[in-house]
Amino acid sequence: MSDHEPDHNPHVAHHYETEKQQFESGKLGMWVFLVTEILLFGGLFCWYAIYRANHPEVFIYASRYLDKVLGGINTIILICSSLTMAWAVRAAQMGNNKLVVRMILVTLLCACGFLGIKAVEYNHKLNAGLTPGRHYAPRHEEQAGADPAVVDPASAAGDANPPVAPPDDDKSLIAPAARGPEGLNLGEEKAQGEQVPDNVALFFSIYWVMTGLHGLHVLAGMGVMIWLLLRAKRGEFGPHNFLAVDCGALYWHVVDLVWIFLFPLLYLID
Amino acid sequence: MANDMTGISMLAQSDGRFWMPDAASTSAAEVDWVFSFIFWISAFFFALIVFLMLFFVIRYRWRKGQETKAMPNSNLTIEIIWTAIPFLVVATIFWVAFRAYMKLTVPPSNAYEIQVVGQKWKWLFEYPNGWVDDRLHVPGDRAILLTMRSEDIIHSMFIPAFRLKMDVVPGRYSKIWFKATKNGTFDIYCAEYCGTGHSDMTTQIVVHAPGGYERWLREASSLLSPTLRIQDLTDAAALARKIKSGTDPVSEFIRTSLTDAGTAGINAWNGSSEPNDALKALLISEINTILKGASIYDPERFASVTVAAETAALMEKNPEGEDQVQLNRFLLSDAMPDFFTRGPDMVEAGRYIYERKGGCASCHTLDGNANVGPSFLGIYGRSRDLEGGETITVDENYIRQSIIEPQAKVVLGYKDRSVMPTYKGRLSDREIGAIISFMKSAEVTGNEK
Amino acid sequence: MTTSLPVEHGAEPTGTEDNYLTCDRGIKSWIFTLDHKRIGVMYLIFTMGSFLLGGVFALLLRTELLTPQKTIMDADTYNQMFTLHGAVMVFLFIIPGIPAAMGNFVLPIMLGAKDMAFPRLNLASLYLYVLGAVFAVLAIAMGGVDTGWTFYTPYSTETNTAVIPMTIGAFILGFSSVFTGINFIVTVQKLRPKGMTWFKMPLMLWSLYATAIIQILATPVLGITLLLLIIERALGVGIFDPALGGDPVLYQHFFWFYSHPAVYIMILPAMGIISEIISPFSRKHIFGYTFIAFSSIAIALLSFLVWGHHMFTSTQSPLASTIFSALTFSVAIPSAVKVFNWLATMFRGRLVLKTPMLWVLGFIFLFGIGGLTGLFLGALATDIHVHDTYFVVAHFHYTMFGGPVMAMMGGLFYWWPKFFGRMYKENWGRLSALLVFTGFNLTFFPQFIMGIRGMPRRYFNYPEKFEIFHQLSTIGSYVLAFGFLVVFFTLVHSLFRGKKAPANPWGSATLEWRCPSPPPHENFIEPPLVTDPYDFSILEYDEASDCYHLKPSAKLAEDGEVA
Amino acid sequence: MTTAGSSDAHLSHVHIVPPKVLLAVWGALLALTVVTVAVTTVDLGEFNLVVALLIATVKATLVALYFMHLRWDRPFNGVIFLIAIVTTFLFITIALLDSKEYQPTLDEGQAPGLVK
Repeated sequence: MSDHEPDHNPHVAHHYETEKQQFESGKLGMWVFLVTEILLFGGLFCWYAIYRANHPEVFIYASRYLDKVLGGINTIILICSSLTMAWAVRAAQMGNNKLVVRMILVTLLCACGFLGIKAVEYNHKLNAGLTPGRHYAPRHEEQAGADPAVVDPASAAGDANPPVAPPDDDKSLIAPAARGPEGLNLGEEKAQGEQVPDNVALFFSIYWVMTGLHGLHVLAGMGVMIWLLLRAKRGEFGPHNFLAVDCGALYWHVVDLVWIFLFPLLYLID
Repeated sequence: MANDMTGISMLAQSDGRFWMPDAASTSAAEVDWVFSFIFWISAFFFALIVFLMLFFVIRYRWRKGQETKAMPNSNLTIEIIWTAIPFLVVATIFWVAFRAYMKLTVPPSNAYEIQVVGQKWKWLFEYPNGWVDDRLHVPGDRAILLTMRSEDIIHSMFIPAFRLKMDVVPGRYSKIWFKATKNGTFDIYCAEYCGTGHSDMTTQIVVHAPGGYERWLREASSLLSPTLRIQDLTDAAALARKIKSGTDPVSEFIRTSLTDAGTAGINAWNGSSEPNDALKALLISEINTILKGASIYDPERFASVTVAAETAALMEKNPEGEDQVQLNRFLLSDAMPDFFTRGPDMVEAGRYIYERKGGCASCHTLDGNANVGPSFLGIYGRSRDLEGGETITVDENYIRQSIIEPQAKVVLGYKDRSVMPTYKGRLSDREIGAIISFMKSAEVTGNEK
Repeated sequence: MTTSLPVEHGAEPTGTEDNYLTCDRGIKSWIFTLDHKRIGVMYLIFTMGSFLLGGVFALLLRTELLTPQKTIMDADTYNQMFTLHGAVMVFLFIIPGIPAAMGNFVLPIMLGAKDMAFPRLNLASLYLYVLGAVFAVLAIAMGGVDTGWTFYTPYSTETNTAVIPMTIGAFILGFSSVFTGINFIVTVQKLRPKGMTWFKMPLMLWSLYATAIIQILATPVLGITLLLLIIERALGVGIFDPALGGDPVLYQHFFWFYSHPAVYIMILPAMGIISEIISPFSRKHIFGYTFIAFSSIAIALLSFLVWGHHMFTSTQSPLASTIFSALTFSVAIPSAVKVFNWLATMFRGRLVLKTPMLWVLGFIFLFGIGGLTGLFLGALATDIHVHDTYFVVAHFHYTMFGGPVMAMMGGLFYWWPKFFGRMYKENWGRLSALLVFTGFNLTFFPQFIMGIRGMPRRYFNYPEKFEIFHQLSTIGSYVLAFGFLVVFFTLVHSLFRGKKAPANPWGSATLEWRCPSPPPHENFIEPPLVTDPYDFSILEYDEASDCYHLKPSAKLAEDGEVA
Repeated sequence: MTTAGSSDAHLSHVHIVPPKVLLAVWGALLALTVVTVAVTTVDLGEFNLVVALLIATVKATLVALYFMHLRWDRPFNGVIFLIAIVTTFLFITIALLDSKEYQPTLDEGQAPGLVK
């Protein structure tokens, strides 16, 4: 689009004066964009903070249904991917496009591994009925048995006897006498005699939404990396032209940063 | 419109105030004071700004050949001054408003508590004795605490004359308090947008003169009560005579059941003059004591009395509580017809619940037009298709179930409309019975088109 | 740098070379343009289209309110109408209006840059704007939305209207706004040419920079809020649903954390425009430059601390309400400082009462009322009474209309010659400003009275005692609409019949007036000399071309300095 | 190697992180992850959360300083990053404060049948 003047540096767009100006603008722009990402997740962390402060028992009870080992492995995977991504930047700065390709490939592999493990976790949660909000219908204590008459036909199709949280259509049966803002979940005594706190579903809402949004960011990051990979294959990066790798890496590190907080906040509670 | 009204005076309110409406509570005076305080400060600054602006426009208007007069481009002193002055002004305003707010917010410990329920699109007020009404009645001589909750979404209780507003949020209680300073009727609005009927979610607050509130509450809450009220007496003299000198077993039973005060009162009466109010009240109280006691039925005692079918039917059910009282009243009425009415008018009571206490009218019309819920016109006894394919006849059982479990059997086509909350625990069996009576009445069943 | 055409500073461009409008032709050259000016013009067209749409909704609303009962529509339609009026005006018109439309056009030129830092991102923000608008239109087509523009839960999660498309639209528009903000920040930070120090920047740039800070920090929270609302509605996660242990008031915290600062996204650039116009039309240097500049930044930062003043009656805790009330008042101070400095700028000036200046005077009057009535709303005791009444409606129209719209119109008339190279009929412009001013006051002043007397907002049926005020207000809205019709005809007429505009018709000293009207593709034929943006002594009037030029002496001094 | 636009190889704005530093940070991050998990086996009551957050913050700082080059970058980029975090904190703190304050008013006896 721009007509370069004869002696204009080909790496510099027409409206920049110098390579440095262009590089720093790009970097600054990326950082400002990362600010918006942090605030986006900030809203979710606010959600988390408020409900954890108000219902700590829910978090203590429900977090044990998350698999610490899988979460830990994922943390390590992401840390490794951060390393390789930082290394890719180094390689790009030195113009070693082959190394860039290799490093990004490893990072991509890590991302795939992360999502693969996430998929295993999600699948387990789905099967166990540990789904968010009003879809919450845990199945791990099916034998506890609830009054079948309370179940409405729609949700009964999916799950025979949800013992903890009656589905929403039940509300009219119980409404005025129910348990208040904690909703209608009548923390029933479990067979083993352990008290299940009210509103366990809240934890899983938070879990799904936070990890879900994080997962979407991982996917987006993978898209960016594929684009970088193709460019590196063409040998495009060098000491004068590594801004794209640098910015891609910054984004990936933020994805890592979010997970660094998510892991202890969700998995390591009790 | 009165023809002598002109200009601004036409826009003023009936009491001559221009800005704030009628002030009828202790907090209104506080708020109005803060309002005027801010108003005059703002008016001053606004006048200053506009005056300067217009003055400059005229004084320094551009004319050919005139140059701008030299002047510095900034001046730290003046900047500090006009930063500091607004700071002081707003700090004062904050403080004044904060103090008034604290008085508004912290209720006195001895406040009289009334529960408020907001629901689409109706306010319901629950009085300490359990009576529920759609208008807020309060005694004028004491602090009132409203404890509010919502049945569905967020509403907001707004009483302009009291300068009060507080959201009513599902899942939590919100509270406001006030002490009225004027007797009369004032508007209540819903100030938080709540859908189709938002602007119809209005009612009134009635501030009673001393004693008036208690009287009103007694009257209102006896609407469905099977006990006897003064106005139920159709022939007080005949009743008194019967008790004083009747020879039938029922009269004798009553005479022997009288309290000492009752016996004394009856004996003091000359037996022929029209009973005065004191005697009437005494009679009512004595009879009510009997009504509230155990069943007065005894085959021997009622041997010569023709027991009505209605009475017999109720007796079959082995009634308890208020129905037991009602049974006693039926029995007494059978024994002494024409002296007092047989009980509250269930159709009228049903209408009251339909319009006010239950708030049915905001969703169910009587004119055949479907609103959020089906119209009640002609619905009783008709068969309706339900969501899910079933067909059902609208009978007493169905009506009762629909009130207690509204989602159990929804009429076809009403699934996606606004959802009716359950009335379980909010309406007594007797009240539901009244609604059914109302729906069975000629007015509501219509003349079968 | 290389030398380009040997044109004298300030010399009248020959008028033969291509400008940004003519350098490329065809629809594709617009759709794929990376030129900030073209993107600005397209934004201008779209935002004005949205303004028209929102205005039509407003007229329908006002007509409905002519009588206390049903007039022309039923309650549900009315509810959708005010929701759409609010959503369209806020998300599609005012928020992008000044920054994205005008800011896009003038920011790089005022700075002396060739373009925005990220032209592609700029274009992407326009695309997102259009996509967001498409979703909004989709929501209208799917039967509208009736939640109010605030989408308060739980109503928004249980109503049967098209909430999801509308919130997706607002979500996307948020991203559009973020992209604009990123561009503004980086452009101002990094693309300043030689000599353009922070304190030589025109005040418009300070306000746009402050605006961008808010866009960056607040908009993502709106994004996550709307996302959560969509998830809540679609999946029932329970975050805002009390029946599942959620908290509907939390939604309000989330929403106002964005939407209160958003108010300043609207007003800050407007204040920038006022500073830009008031100085040249007083023929005098702006007074208290640094205070105006820093008050913009102060407003931007303070705006994040006051969101809870929308929630005094929401069952927010009295403690939080008190803190928020105190902080709210702090925002009044920088705003007051600005107004005083503007007045001081006029003091002993030579006021030229041309159209842009009339809009500015209107702004000061209306924003004065808007700002001062804000005191009643920030104060705890009085807010309880007037919250959610017509008083609030009148207040925010005085600030949101009396502020940004008046300023935007002022800016439009001020920069119109620069945008399109044509002069409009001065008297028509003045008439339009007068009509809009009169109509606006007639529309909204009665609403203060109603509101104080207790008329709640968003009421379809209203008590008869308010009828006279509603009728006055409705009549006012028709006058207002007529005023805008005059604006429209004045400007469109100028495009076809207007006199050709000189480079600097008003005698302003900011850089955008040094390049030809309309500017060429890369804004400047050669790098402009950066001077004090409000020093008019370096200009001289040339009667022959009806244009202001740099004085040769100024030129020489600067040349000497540069050399 | 690809062509570089300019023959001048020295670019002031480029800082290449040495491999040793990268590996050291990586090692520290892994070690801290192990510590985080290990700490949960010790019951510190309320402090478990504090410790977990502290370790996470240290990890995040390491990533930001070294992997994200903030240590060598323009300070302004770090400042905006901090502003983002401060704003997030502000938001969470005030919202939390309010939520804690109104907790006691939450409705224990009645749950409205909020039915979709």
